[in-house]
Amino acid sequence: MMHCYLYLSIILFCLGIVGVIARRNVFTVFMSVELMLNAANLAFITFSRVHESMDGHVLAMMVMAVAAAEAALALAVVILLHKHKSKLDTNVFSLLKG
Amino acid sequence: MFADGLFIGFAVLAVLGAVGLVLFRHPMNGAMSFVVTLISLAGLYALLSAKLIFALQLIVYAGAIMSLIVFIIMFLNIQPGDLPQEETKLFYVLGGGIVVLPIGLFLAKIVKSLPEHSTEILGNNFGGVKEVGLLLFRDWLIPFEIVSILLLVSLVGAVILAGKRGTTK
Amino acid sequence: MFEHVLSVIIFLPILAGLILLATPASRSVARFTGLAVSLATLVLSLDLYAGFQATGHLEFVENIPWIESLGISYALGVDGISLFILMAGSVLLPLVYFVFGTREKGYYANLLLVQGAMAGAVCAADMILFYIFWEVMLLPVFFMLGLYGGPQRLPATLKITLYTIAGSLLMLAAIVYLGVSYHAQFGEWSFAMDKMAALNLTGRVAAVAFFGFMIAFAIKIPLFPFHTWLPDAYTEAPTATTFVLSAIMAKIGVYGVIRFVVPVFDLEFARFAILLAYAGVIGMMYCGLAAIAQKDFKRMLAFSSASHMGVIALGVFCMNIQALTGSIYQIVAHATSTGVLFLFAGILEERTNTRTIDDLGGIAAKAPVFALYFAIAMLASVGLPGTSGFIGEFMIVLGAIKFNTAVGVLAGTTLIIGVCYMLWMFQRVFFEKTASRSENFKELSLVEGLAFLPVILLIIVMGIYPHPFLSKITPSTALQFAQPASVVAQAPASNAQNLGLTIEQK
Amino acid sequence: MTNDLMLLMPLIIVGAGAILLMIASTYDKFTHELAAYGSAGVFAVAFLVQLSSCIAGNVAPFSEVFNGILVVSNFSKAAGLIILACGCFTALSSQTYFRRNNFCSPEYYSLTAFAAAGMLLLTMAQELISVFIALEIMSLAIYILVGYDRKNVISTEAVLKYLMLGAFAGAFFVMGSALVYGAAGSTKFVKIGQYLAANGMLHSPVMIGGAFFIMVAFLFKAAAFPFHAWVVDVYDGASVPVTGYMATALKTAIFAVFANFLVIDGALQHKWITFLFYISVLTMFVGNLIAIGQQSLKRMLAASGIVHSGYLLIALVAVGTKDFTGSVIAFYLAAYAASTLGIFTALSYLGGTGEARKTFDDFKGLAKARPYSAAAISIFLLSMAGIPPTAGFMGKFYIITSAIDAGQITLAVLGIVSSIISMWYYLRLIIAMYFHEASEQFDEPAPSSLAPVCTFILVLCVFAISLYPIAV
Amino acid sequence: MEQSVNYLGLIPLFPLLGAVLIGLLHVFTCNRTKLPEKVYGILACVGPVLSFVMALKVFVALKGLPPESRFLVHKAFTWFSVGDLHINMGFLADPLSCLMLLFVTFIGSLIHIYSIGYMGGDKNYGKFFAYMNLFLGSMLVLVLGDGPVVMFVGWEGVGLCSYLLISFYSEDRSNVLAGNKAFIVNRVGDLGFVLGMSFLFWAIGAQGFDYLSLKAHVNDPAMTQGVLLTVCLLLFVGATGKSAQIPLYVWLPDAMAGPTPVSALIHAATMVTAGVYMVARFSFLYAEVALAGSIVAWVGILTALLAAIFGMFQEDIKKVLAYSTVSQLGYMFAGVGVAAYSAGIFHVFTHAFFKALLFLGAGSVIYALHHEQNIWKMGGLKNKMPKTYVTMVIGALALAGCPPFSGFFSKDEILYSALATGHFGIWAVGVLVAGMTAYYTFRMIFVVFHGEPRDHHAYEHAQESPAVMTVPLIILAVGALFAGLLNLPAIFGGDQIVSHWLAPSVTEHHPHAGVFIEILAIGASVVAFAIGIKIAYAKFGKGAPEPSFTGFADFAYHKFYVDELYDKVIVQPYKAIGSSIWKVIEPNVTDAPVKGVARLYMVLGTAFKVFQVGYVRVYALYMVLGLSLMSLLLSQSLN
Repeated sequence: MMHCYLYLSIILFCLGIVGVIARRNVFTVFMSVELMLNAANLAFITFSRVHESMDGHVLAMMVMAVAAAEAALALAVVILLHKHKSKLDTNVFSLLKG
Repeated sequence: MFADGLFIGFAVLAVLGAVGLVLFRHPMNGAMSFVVTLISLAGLYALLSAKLIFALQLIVYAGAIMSLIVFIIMFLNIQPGDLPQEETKLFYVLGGGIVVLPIGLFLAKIVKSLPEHSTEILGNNFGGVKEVGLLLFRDWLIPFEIVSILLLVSLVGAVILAGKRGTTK
Repeated sequence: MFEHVLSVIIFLPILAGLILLATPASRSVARFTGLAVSLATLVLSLDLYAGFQATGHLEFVENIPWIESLGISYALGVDGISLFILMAGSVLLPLVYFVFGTREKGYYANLLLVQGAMAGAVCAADMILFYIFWEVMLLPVFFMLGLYGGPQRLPATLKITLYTIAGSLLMLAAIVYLGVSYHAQFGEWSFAMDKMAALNLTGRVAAVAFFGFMIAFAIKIPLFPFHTWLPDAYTEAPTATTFVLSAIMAKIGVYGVIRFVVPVFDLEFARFAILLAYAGVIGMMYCGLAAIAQKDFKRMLAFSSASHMGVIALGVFCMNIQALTGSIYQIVAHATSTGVLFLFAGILEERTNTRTIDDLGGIAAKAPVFALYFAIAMLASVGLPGTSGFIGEFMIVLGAIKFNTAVGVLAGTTLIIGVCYMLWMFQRVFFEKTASRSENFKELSLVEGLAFLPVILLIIVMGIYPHPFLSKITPSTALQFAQPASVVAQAPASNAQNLGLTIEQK
Repeated sequence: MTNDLMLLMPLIIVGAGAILLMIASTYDKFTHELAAYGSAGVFAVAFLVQLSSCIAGNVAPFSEVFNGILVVSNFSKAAGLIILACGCFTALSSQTYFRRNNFCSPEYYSLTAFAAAGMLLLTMAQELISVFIALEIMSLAIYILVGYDRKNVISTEAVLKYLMLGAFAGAFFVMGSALVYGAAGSTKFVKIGQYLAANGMLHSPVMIGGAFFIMVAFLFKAAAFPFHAWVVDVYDGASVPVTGYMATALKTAIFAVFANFLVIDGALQHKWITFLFYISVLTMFVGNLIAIGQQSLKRMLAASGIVHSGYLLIALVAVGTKDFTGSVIAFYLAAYAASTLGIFTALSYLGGTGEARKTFDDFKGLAKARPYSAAAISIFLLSMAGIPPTAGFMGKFYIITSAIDAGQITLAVLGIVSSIISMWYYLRLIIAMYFHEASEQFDEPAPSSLAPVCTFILVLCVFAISLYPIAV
Repeated sequence: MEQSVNYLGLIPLFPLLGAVLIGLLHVFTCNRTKLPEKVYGILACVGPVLSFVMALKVFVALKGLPPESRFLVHKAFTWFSVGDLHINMGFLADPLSCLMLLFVTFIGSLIHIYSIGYMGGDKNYGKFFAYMNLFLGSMLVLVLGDGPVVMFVGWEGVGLCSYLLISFYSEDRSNVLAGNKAFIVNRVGDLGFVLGMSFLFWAIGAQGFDYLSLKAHVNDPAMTQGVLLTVCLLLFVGATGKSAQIPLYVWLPDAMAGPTPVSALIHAATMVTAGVYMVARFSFLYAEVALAGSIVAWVGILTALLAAIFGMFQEDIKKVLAYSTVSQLGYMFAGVGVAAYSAGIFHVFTHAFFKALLFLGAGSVIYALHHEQNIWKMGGLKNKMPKTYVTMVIGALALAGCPPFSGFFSKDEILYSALATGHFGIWAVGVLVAGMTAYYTFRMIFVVFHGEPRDHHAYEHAQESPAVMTVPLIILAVGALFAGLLNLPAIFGGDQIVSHWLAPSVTEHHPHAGVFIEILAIGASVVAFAIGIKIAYAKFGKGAPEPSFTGFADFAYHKFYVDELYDKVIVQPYKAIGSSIWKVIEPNVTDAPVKGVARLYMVLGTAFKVFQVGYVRVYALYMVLGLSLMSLLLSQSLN
């Protein structure tokens, strides 16, 4: 059964990666990253159950906290982006290149 | 068996939600779809005897973080024109899937190498608030403390980046 | 004679140069400082020379541990080989301050820096220290060339700098390889040059390290076909830089070969010596032939210098004492003759505002002393007996014949090739009818004439009575050929071989 | 416990300083100039405390603090010293920079201190989630600093790129931690080491995968190929002092933790040698190739930062897991930090309003107008290029020595080749400064004397560090 | 065996010091107030005269020794000493060098005195005497050197002086070019000398690299026939350069074209004989390998022939003499080549007198005609310049080999030796050349002095030269008349003083071929002389117009186009190679890799900017691609 949980985690993780590289919408990209973190959390909890140690739970909590902090910052950046260009397209922001 | 059934249900929902997140054009739809995933994950946590995390996932993630995201989406009052024109989205998603495939297979391979282990729900206080709390404040004090700094930083950051204050004094 | 005389010789100019750079000194102050410091260095060097015992080993040794964990130390010393290169620098460099009186502060400061660095490279007895000075001496050249060079200076600057640095970085890898091999074979870290001869190096990596050294030195010398930076750099550089490059810095390349390659890589060296000798000979002929096609006298002298460096390098590759001693003697002879020639070229350029041979003519009639000096330096450069150029060239050809008849015969053609372009140039610049450009050519001033006189005399004295000089060189060169044999006797072959292999397999 | 706290004193000072600054900045009278002095003071005090503990308190090399989550070693102390010095210099040069660029507020300095706290934690952390949190503290603070100029779309773009890719890489880190946790049952380095010693690396694919994903995050932050692409844009978009801070302190922290992670077990390191070999080679060469084509100074320096990461990766490949001292890495980081920070400090007062001087051409003829600044920049560039007698040379020398000593001769030679390639773009600036005629006068005075003084001190550091002997 | 004396070194030192002194005086005064010419003149003559006095002392000292041990040595100092190579700055006086010494210093002194008058009024008066003194000093080093290396010093020294003297009037490009040519061609020979020395050293030089040691070790096993032949031929290459033999003779006629008859004389009478001296010096080597000697002899006699052919068609009076010099040098080599070293040296000796006489006479003529050198512009001068005419006829007779003039004896000795040693071909050619010599010599005499004046304007102004110039002519004429008597062969009742004197120095075996052969040789020479002079008289005796050359004559007039050939085959290709190296090879081959790397570098640098597209998504894609690749590799390694 543990395998199934982990496979699910992997699938979600990979979907998150696909979201990051395939989409241009800033929100979607950030949420995809969150998805990846959640996938990792699922792995944490699964392993925690396997090892029957609650360290994994603590770790997952920490990850959630980091995710929250990151989300807060990410949203601030999104607002900033929107202020500049009123666009949510990552490709619009390509002044720095070459 | 019941647990297996629940697992299948949650798993399917989680994957569908994630697929929705990746595919929906409008972020609001994506966010809603993502909430489904998060809630399903919460269910899975419960199945894995992580009671506290189950609760936190619902409250913090599905509740707080997602409502923040949704709030911002609403706040920005996104018009369809603001969204990127992603006509070739599906192509990119498929391409992305192909690119990611080796990573997924690699992960699957290493997971397969692990011995199978049952995930019966543990009856004792595993994953309960008290047990986790004790662990958190005894063994994991330092990370817990430094997370507070992290949150402080993000607070400051959000204020500075999104705030309306004048640039200098 | 005091204890740290070498350190003083090295750091006095460097400090003076840095102080000049860091302070808003005027030109004349800078010139005076440069002159004073270089004369002081000259006095110290003469003192050093007088006190030199010619034991063949390093003398005036200083050794202060620096990075003890790696056996790196601030170690200095001179033997008969390095002494003469050091002396060449000390004797020749004061001339520049006499000749060029109106340059900018940075010109003199950089000159001082390069003088110190070159002395350091020659005196260093530790490979890392050597490398540091070796690299440092390039920097002033870079700045002088870039700041005060001719109109096409930028490409020339880049070319010489990148080319030389490329070579020296490869050498750094080789140096480190030697140090690590020493650690592997003898269980202790050391980068001391004299200990490296004990190394037993075999295998592919050793060959690569050998070429690491060789390429670095070949670029500096410059040995065919690594000479392509030379014409541009020598031509575009301000005279003092060309002078420094040709008279001393190129010699440090040869010195490096003698110091590192010959004793340490004796096997590899013996294996590739014929190849290198051909490189030297071909370079001599190639550059000598190219010289005849030059319209610019400075570039012609540049090719001439490269041509002679080919012969000097050849002397090192011939692996016998006559050729090696000849090389070292020729190093000094060539330093004096070519150095003076380049300085004269600078004077010509400065006073006629042209570098084109065809624009000039009849200078001998206008400035007989200048012409006389030039002629003496030129004759030394073509190796006329009675001048310093002959002794070294003769011994090199002699040794080359012993080493390989074909190489020797080809090396002998330097007698002809050298004289062709030199006479051709001399004819056009100094003889014939006075050209308009040289109509008002000013004779050397009294101060200049007196400043050059010692060097001109040295050229002749070194040709007529070389014995005192040679007697200081030969013990060291003899030791070069004695060393490999004694090492073979000392190191248990099998043991060393095993250790040598381990480092390769790692 | 007191001993533990003593060892953590610099961290505590910096953290507390950051919070105090943050609070103080709510007062209107607390100008950002004051904040600059304050934060510089905080860094200086922390630096001195760290220095005194380095000199005096030669504690056992692996003295554990807080349940094995934090460990103070000589290596972490050295890295901490570098970070604190970088922080101090950044604060001082920022003061000068913001005299001319008008978008500062006191929180800026608070955030540099927060970032430094995160970095210090990173050097000491010996537990994966703590590493992650420290990483995020550092990163979040830096994200904010990068995007500090909110009015500037470039700056916002930089923060978008950095944040997005940083979070992406962070996700990999978390996944990797989860896998390691799954294999070893713990995220503490000690436990992981014990697990590896007992089971061996090869028998635990999960461990391999976990370590792999963790390293991805490190390589990302260190800007190694193929995770390097962000670095040029982000450095370009950030303001000069922030770029300097990122290029030095952040890199120091990352390599400290990277080294700490790699030396958990010999087998762990050994497993990755081949990978790191190729990554470091590609990093060096790709970095060089990017740097060659750049016209903008900051972008060139960013690309050269990639190259230097490559050199540091060589050191990681060559590092010995037994009796790990990290001296080579620390030395190289110090040398690199001194020279890079030096350039950015100089740029902070030479760049002009709104960083008007960006490209190589903008600095033409600087040597005539500002001889000392030009000389300082040249020295820094030569140090970065690895020309003796600068610290950069000694750093490179130690790295090559350790690589050859470890039998990585090919890697050493490739490193050398790379530094040959890199010579051109360093010399290019020197050539522009010295050998070209000035197109402008550079006559505006330095806004304050702090940055010039820092530059001067850093020049001294460049030479002083080179003389400091270490053991390979 | 040998006796050490400490004054040998002084002999070359006097003129050398004189050269330095005069040179410095000249250099420091030439552009300011000039010193009076007398100062230079006196200073210049002191050195040669002192040397001559010392030479006499040497001669006396040698004379006082028993013939087998007539060696005086003087080791001044260790010159250089590395490994086995020990070279002393040492001097050796033996009968051979003593003979050379005497005539070099004697003629040298005479020339110096003559020059005081001849060079009067020249603005570079001091410079000239500095060169002359330097030349004499170098020549003396060459003669006195105790080993090949010291000889080489003088060898190159005279080469340098010849360069300086030829290009003395350096404002005229052709003079400088002639100087360059002389130096460079000599250098080609010197290469042979150096290589020869090197081979010699590695064979037997380790025990001492001076003549006496070398002679003692000439039979060492290391000295195989091959080495001997190599060494001899290489040294002979050196000799061909210095002594203007085929193929390196081309410089000498050009050198004569130079402006100073005095310097021309130096070349003709003294310097060019150095090659002969050198071969004689190394007679102990040539004696060991017959083939080398034959080659030397053949090269010599062919040169004699070639030069004689050229000489028959020249119109420049000095060129005629120049080719006659080359031709006579050919005789000398033929002599030393057939191992008749004393005969060769004796010819050197006599040749010095009559050639000096002819040159000075020609100089006198040229001087009188205001630097007209073309014989077809002269004519009928015998009435105007009787002293010059008489002395020149004496010289011409000596040159042509008319008995009993000096040239007859020495030349006959050579031809006789050739015949006696069985070199019939050489003898035959030699006789032919003797006839040709008579022809061209008297062609010159007749055209210049007989017949009607061709250029009346010049003729009107011509007058006999002053006494400072005619007196040396007379002295030399006496020498040309009687010098031959010094080595009068037995058949004429003499006892070959010179040959006996030289015997200890040279390794030769006197052939005794019998009286018949001797008479045959003498007879043939005389007949050849008679025929030659007869034809000359027939053609030019009563005046003749300037001929126009056709066919072979034209070919010979243009010296077989050898100069042009050399120019096409050697000089132009050399320059072409030089400029193609500089213009083609250097940029496109040698420097191409460097440029290529630089270009590749810049191209790559620009190309890599493309990857920095600026889209954050693409950067993420790079990461994922890298990760995928690594994942694939890791998956592989897991199995």
